[in-house]
Order: sequence, then C-alpha cells, then structure tokens
Amino acid sequence: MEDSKAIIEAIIFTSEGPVQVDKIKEVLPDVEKDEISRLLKELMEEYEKRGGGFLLLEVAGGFQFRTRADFSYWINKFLKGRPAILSRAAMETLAVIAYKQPVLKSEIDRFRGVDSGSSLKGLLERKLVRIMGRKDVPGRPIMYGTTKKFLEVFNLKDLSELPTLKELKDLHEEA
Amino acid sequence: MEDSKAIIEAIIFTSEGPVQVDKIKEVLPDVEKDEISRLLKELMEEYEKRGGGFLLLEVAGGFQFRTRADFSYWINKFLKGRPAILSRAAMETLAVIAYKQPVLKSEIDRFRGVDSGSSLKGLLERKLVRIMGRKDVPGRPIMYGTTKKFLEVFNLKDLSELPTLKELKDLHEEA
Amino acid sequence: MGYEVKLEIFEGPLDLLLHLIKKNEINIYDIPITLITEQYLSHIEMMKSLNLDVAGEYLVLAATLIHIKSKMLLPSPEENLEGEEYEADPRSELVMQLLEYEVFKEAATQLGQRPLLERDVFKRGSSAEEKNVDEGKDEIDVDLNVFDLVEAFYRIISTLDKTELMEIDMEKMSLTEKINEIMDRLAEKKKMTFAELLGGQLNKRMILYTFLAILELMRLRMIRVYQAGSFGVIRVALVMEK
Repeated sequence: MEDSKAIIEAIIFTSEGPVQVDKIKEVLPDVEKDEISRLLKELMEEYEKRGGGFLLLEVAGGFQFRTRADFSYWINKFLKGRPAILSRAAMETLAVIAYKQPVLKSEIDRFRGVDSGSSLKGLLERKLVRIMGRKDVPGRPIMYGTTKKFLEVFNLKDLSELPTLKELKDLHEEA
Repeated sequence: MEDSKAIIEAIIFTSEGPVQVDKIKEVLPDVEKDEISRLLKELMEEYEKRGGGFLLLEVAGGFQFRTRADFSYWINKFLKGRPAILSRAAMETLAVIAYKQPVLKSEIDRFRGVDSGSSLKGLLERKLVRIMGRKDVPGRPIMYGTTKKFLEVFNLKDLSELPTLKELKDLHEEA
Repeated sequence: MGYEVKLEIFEGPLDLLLHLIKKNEINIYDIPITLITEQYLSHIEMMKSLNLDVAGEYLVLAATLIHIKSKMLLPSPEENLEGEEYEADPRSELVMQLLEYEVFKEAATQLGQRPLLERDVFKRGSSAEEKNVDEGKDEIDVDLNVFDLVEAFYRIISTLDKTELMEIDMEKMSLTEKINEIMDRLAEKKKMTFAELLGGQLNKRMILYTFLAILELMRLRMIRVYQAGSFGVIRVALVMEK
C-alpha cells in the first residue's frame, strides 16, 4: 500500500470521531484534496470487498471505521462482559472503609465532606464492602468493613498488607 | 471472510484494551480455542501482508490493533499530542523493577546508587508499577512489580519477551 | 552518544563513576583508584561551584572511594605474612555494583527503544484518551491498584490535616480481619464450637485476636455464645437480624 494511503488509514484509526478531509490535508499538506478523497474511496471499497469485522464509512461529514451492523449481537455480548469501573467517589469511600473499619456511614461522610450514600450502596452491591454489625450506641448505627472479595480484587493477602500512610507519605516527601 | 473470523476482528476493534483468547471464547462459545488462535494468526498475517496503517499485534497477553511505528510522526501531528516522555531516572527505576520484581525500594536504591522515591511514585501514578505485597522480613517492607499496563505501553507479549540480564551484559560488552 | 557531558545528565554517583571509567578508557576490573577518586572529587567540587545540588549519595560514594584508596595503601595480604585470612580486593564490591548498574542502564536504554504506546504506536481512539485525562477524572482504571486506594485515602486525610488520623492501628486492623473471618465461617456453618473457631490458628497472637474478636462480636450482639452445662461444649452461633 502506498504510504499516504496507509497514513490516512492510520489517522482515521486513531481518531475517536469521524475525520474530515480537511483535517487529513493538514497532516499531509503535500497531498491534494482530490487525491485524499480518491484514496478514501479506495479504502472504503477495499474494506467493503474484504467483508471483515468493520468498514470505513462516511459519517457526519467525516470518515470513520465502524463495526458491521450484522455483528451487533456479538459485540454487545462482548462489551457486557467488561469489568466495571470504580468512580473516584467510590474509590475514596472504599479507602476510608479499608483504613478505618469498622466505620459508620456518618464517619465516612465526615471524612469525605460529602454524602457517601450512593458510593456505599454501589460498593455493597459489588461486594467490596459489607455490613459488619451495629455499634453499641443509641440508634445502633450500622458499621461497615471490607470483604474477602476486596482483598482478592486488590491482590492483598490480608489487611495488614495495605500500605500504611507513613509509607505513602515517605514516597510523597521524597518526590 | 468467514463470519467467526470477522466477529473476532470486530471484537478486537471495539475493545479498549488487548483482548484475550479466553474473552473471545466467551463470546463465541461454539468456536474451539485452537480455531480462535488459528484465525487470529491468519488475521495478523493478513494485516502484515497488506501493509496498511495499522497491524494486529499480540500484547500483554491479548490481541490489539496498533498503528505502524513508521507513521508515528504523522499521527503525533494529527493528535497534536506531545508524546509522553519517561525520564531517564524513571526508565532506570522501571528497568530494575522489571528485572528484579518483586523488589523492595531499598534494593532499587542500592542498584541505582540513588534514592528512587520520586521516580517510583511517578511510575505508580502512571500505573506502570504496582505494589505486589510485603516481604516477610522484619518491618515487612513493600515489594514492587510491573503491571499489565507496563506490557501494553512497552509493546510486550509478556515479561519473557524482555532480553535477559545476561543477554544485556553480552550486548554491552560487545559494544 | 557523544560524551560532551553536561553535569545534570548523571543519574547518580554510579553513573558519574561509570562515565569517568569510560572517559579514561580504564579496565573496570582494575580501577586506578587514586586517579578516579581525584577526578570524582573534582567533579563534585565543580558541581558545588555551579551551585548544583549535590545529593548525599554523591558524598557517600566519595567517602567509599577514599576508604578504598586508604585500604589499597596498606600492605596487601600476600605480603603480610602474619595475616592468615585472605582479604579480597577492596575494590571488588564497588566493581560488582558498577557492573550491575551498567546492566540496568543498558536495560533502561533497551526499554526506551521499544515501540512505545502513545509515542510510536497508537491504539484505536487514542484521541479520546487525551480528552479523558481532563474530563473523565471521575473514572479510575479497571485495573484496581492498592496504590490508588492509599492515594485516595491520603488525599482525604491531607485535606483534613489532622496528624492523629495518620496513625493506622494495625492491631485494630487485624482484629477487624478476624471478625470478618469469624462472620464468614459462621455464615457458612451457622453454628460452630469454640474449639473449632480457635483451632487451626498458627500462633498465640492469632489465638488472642480470635478470642478478642469473639468478645467484640458478643458485645455487638452479632453472635451468641452458649454452653450446655458447666463443662459442656461452648457453641457459637450467628444472631439473625429480624
């Protein structure tokens, strides 16, 4: 394949959204616009003919690779199996629980300065956190702690494997 | 192209990270693992032969499309991103960790002859290095190792793809 | 790499020493210690005169070099007829360290020459990732890392600025862990004997923690402990929430 065609392909490949001809022209100022369009058309035809997993399509005034619609069933199946992401709020809540367990929700809220209700619920659902019991004070509020799954996910043998804040502080101070 | 091959291609195309054979098998339970591996090999060869803008490569225990290294200049120009640079200190620290993992900070410092605190912290933040646990000696110091992201960033199938220390030594002596 | 050397490229004392050895075309296994020590010290002086921060490690190595030099001035063991034990070359430890460092330096160079992601090669949607750095701060990698967790806690603690919060009671952590373990075991078996719970503990400390955990759980009314008769088996059971 000639270089300019391959470069155009690489550009479209790395871009998140559709790529306009003008944008390609900026990267390859020596290639005429007509030539860019011709190469794009060639690429589109090649992918169509090849009948692979994705195609080069013209969308929203630009060019973009998209998976073939016939495969949506399998792609959805694949994407559903992805591990979920922990939000920053969830991570903070989890950190407070890990280091301060057994800990009350009111304490977590106080540490974080915001309500941790929804993070806490998410962590409970994902079984990273669990109810450890109730504190022996009026109202008997619920105490939270981490689970065995928490240790597994973070690759810890036990809680004493957690780095202490002093250890982290040492790294920060040397920095 | 046969359907299962095209579906495999589409899955890898949509995935954020490298896709493992096991993951493909989950989506296509009727296709044998050997068959999946064979199709992947065919795809890799096809892209190689085609000489387009990107290739199918094996990295970090999975498969991923990546642009050809020859086009880095144009892609950097297109993305207008400054390529991420690792300092020499960070590279040395990373090299010691890659070869000596699980390794203590005190050992890294000794090998390099300088304090590696700030490099280490930077590598942890960039997720190239992780805490692997604690060593069972007095003080229970933290052990460090490389991550899957390290393999992804450095284009490695696995750690065994790195030249051995002996090979490096020979290489150095020849130079 | 041409060696028109600027001071700041040295990654540390070992790097500087290696540079001096290369520059003088010296056999690393037979370092003329007087010459190298002189050059090393004058280099440090130069760094100081340029107001560069000379890290403590440079001075430590300077001291090591001087120490080796003084040792080499003493009569060698072969000549010392009364010396019964053979003493190794005083330079050997340093040479070992230098050789090791040299290999890691090479390893670092080799790593840097690989096709790096986001520098030489790119994956699909690379431009999207750039954006995520600014906008998507809310999401953390799927690859959960203990470091992220400690960092998160550190962030919170730093804003609180209360030093007493920095202390983490490892004893309390171990106790919590025991409580978790007992609850897990009881959830599985519903009822266990006291002996069963204490059994299989490897050391006294763990037995103590288990005992304390049981007391704590009783206090929290999470478990019920009962005994059939004065010398009967002590049984432990979960208290079911209404």
